[in-house]
Amino acid sequence: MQMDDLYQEMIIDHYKHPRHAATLTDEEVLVDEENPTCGDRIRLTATVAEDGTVSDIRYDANGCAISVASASMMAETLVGRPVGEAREQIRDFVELMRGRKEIDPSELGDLVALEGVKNFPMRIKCATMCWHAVEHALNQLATA
Amino acid sequence: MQMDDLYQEMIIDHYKHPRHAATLTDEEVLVDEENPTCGDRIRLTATVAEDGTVSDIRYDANGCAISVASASMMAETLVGRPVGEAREQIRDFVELMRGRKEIDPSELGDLVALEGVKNFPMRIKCATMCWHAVEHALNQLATA
Amino acid sequence: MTTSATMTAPVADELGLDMAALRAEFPMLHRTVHEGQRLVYLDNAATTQKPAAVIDAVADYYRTCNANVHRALHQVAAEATALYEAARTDLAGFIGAPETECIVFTRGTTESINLVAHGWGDAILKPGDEIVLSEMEHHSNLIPWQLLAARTGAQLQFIPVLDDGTLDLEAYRKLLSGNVKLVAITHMSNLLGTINPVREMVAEAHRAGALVLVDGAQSVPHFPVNVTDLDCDFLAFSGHKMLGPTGIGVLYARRNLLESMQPFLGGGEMILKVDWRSATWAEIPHKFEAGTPNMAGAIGLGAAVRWLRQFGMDTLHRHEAALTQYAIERLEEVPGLEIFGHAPERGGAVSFSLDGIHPHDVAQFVDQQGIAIRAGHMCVQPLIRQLGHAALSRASFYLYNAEDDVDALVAALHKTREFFDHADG
Amino acid sequence: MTTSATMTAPVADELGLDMAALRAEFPMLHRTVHEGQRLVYLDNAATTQKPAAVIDAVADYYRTCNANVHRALHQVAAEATALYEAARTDLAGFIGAPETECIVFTRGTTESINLVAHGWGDAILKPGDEIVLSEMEHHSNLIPWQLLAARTGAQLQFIPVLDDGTLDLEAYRKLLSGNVKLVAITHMSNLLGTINPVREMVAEAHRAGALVLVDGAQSVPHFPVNVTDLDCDFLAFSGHKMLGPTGIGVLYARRNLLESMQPFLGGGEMILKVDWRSATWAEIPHKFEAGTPNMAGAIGLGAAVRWLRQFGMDTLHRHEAALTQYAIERLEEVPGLEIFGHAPERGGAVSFSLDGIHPHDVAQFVDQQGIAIRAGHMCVQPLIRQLGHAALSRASFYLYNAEDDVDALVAALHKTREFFDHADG
Ligand SMILES: Cc1ncc(COP(=O)(O)O)c(C=O)c1O
Ligand SMILES: Cc1ncc(COP(=O)(O)O)c(C=O)c1O
Repeated sequence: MQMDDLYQEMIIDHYKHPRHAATLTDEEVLVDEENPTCGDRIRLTATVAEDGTVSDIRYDANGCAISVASASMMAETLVGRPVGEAREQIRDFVELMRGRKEIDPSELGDLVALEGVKNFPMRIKCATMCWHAVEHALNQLATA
Repeated sequence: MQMDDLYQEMIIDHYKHPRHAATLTDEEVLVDEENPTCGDRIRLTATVAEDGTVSDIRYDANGCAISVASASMMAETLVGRPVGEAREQIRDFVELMRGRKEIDPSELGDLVALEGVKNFPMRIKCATMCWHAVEHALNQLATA
Repeated sequence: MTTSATMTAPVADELGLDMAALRAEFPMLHRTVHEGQRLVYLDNAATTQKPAAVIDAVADYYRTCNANVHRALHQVAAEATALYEAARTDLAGFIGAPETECIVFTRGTTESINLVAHGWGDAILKPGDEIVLSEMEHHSNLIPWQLLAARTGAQLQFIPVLDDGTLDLEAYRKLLSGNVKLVAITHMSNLLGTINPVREMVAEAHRAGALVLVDGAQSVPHFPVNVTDLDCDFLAFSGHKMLGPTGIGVLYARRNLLESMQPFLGGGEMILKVDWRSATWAEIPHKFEAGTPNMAGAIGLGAAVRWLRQFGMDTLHRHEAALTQYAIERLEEVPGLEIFGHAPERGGAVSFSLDGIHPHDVAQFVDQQGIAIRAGHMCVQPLIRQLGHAALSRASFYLYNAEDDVDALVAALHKTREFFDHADG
Repeated sequence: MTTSATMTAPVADELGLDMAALRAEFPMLHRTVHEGQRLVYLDNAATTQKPAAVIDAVADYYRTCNANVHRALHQVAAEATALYEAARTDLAGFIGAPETECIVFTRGTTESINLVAHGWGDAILKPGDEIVLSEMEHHSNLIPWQLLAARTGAQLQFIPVLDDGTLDLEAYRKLLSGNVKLVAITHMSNLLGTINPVREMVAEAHRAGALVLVDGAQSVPHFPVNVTDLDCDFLAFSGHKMLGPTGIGVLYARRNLLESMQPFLGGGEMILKVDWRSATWAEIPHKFEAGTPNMAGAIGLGAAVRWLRQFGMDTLHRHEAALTQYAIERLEEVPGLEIFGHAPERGGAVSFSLDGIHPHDVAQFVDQQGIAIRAGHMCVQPLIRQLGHAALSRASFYLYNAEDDVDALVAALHKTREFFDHADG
């Protein structure tokens, strides 16, 4: 089995113990995104502190191992960062998945475990959906 | 050139000197049939005498050598015959063209020249159109 | 690779099918995936593989008599036309159509159904008229009617699916007491495998004055289907699901319906006489085949049908039924595996969930072991949601599958189970 | 057979085309007709022959990675999807489309145009709106608009054809002062050979607030066509007329149009979310590709486009232009032969009449000498009638034709002339 490429230990760990996962009330939910094609769904909320850092991300994710693990790593990566940096990180990750950008593995942290996804075109959406969701949430907070 | 099969002398003769051809007034015309796909057109009139024989067929045919020759031979074959026999002849000829019937060449008379048409599927309609037209004319006369 | 086929194929043996010889005719079954593993192809409900006879029929057409049909009288065009029309005759024979002219070539089931929705539905349906579908319809037999309903004001009604995966026929009878103009029903569910009692349903619909369209996408490829026996008004199916080329399918309809229906696509060869602002239509079936048709596709499908006939559709059905039975028994050994669809009459499409593992992860894992199965909503989103899921996994069989394929799948599913149960970060 | 090609091909030589080598790649050009005669194929406007590269691309797809695209995540499906989408990219590049998503795969030009008539026209047109066509439109760019006009109450207006076979552009400008919503115009006439000044016509239509659909069935295969340069809103063309497989074609449209248009066919894979009575649509281009597409067709068309690129469309155009010039000169030697279409800008479709001999007899006679030409109304009935005929004969060229083909045709026409002049009963 060559699945290690895709289902690295790190991914399974995040899938089984998703960080920042939560049960959200309807009022809390900022974005609710779904990929009906595969049934992945994420409901997400985020807060930006006075100083412009992402102070909180919580989500309720339903989907395959890749999508849940990606949400978990996403939250871990972005919480605590200045919004501008978070946005950059989102863009970089999406470009990485699309194979349009190389990133030094040392800069990726845990995210390095998701790099293999880019070799499975049908799964790229699984990994990127939560990143798009959080971007939409940040957009909403910015215009609110 | 293996065209003799299709364009026999007899056919060219009828094509160049179509028997029973005429210029018809609009009032005379009993049937006006057209195959817009190839531009063949026939305007035709027929008369059945008191004794039930086909006493006259005249037509104005516009089309390829096969279609004009076929009209000429058709008129020559049918004029003078009892209607029932004429109908039978029409049916036989159409079946012959479709390859669904064998007819003893000696019974065909001049029509034998058209037998080769059945080997050219795209041309069968050229040969049969005027026969359908005269059949429709006979139908009209019967119900009139 | 193919030798493994001979190891476990008792059903095939009984039916006199030589699996090794049969598989040898399918080039795709000789390719390997993921570093030399035999391809175990179990996604046949999506599309089937092609025997060399079909691949060659297509290539030979291009090599020896490619020309535009019906339009020219030169020699090659005459040959191409003869082959194209012979394919139509083959297809008519295959489904027991009373007349060759009742066979319209389309791109596939989807276009066939859309053709009926436009050519028949737009002219006939009025606000308040009803179309009866079932809850197990593929999107291709659902969306065209939603769009038609939006255009005409007609209403859609749905026959419920019972717990065992069969249709609620009582409810169907009640629905028929409404103002029903059309029943559009799948012959076999691509999700649940259920084979619906279409013959009886047609009779009841006719008594209620409704026409019946049968979605034969999963039936015509897998068991004997005879339109004269079913007495259905329309039958739609796809070539690519029955060993044929892609881009070709069939709409069968009764002669009087085809004659009274409006054309769907306008263009070359569907006309009789054209003026600047009006036109009249060619005879059926040409009225419905606007533009240059998929000649190679039709000819390839004719070859597929002739190839299938050497076995007989009944043999194919018995082989698949036995294999499906075997598959269900073996799959139920896998811990946490649930099968959806337990109709007494069912075909070889087996959908399942694996407790706690997303179908995409399941499919990906077994793929890595050389096994191609499907995961997703299988184009029946509303039913899958109703079953409490967003996606399922599905294995589906064809003539060239045997017990060894099922064994491989079951072994791979066990491994998947273990990986997700034991792996932990 | 092919050696004769090297005898008279000065134009090809000049362009650096090795006709013998080129023809060697086309299996059909090696078959014989009517007892061993070389096939002289001059019916390319109807459909072209296929190089081995295209035939093999289709067969290889079936042999090595046949699977349903987009639907499954197993290895073979991933490969099939990658090839299918790569073909889309090839096609986008070929016509200079700004984005790959603007390429919709259809069965051919006819379906592409019908798609626009339904997906765009039904939603937009109101009674009194006008659609401007020309008098040289193929039925496929005429009937869909007649049907749309009947559905919506829109009016059709026609740009007249002048004596030399060009469009009356003054009349066009006047028509544009009306309430015109769409101009649907052929890039090159399949009857007269005329190449229309589409770029200028698009600019004028846009100034008048109308969109423009270009029927590229006879242009995209024969000379460089760039949608960005033309600035057209829609472009339709067929694969089978440009070395590609049957059953595949393209609709190009601007992104904003595709996004705002209604779907045409409903079914699998064109949806995002489906409920029992409503649905939302997938992203473009998938919104317009309902059901299983013609995968092998698209992949084969991609191969055709790559094959054409090795010569360059400009070379192809120059070769055909020179050959057409030669053909016209030689044909005019035949007594009683009249050519229709004398536009200064014209492509390689040459229609003619032979005084006193019906076109069907002409085509049949030359066919018997191994030469495939077309006879009939060429799907432009109203124009042919206006020219005072019911049918004409037509020779049409492609890259693999050369002077020897024209010489053969001219010799055969002389023989035909003699036969009908001298034969007498
Ligand atoms: C100018 C023109 N438009 C449209 C078509 C229709 O193309 P198709 O039959 O491939 O749909 C043709 C060819 O037949 C054509 O020559
Ligand atoms: C039951 C059923 N109906 C319709 C279809 C649609 O067939 P196609 O995609 O070939 O048009 C399918 C297959 O996808 C099917 O399984």
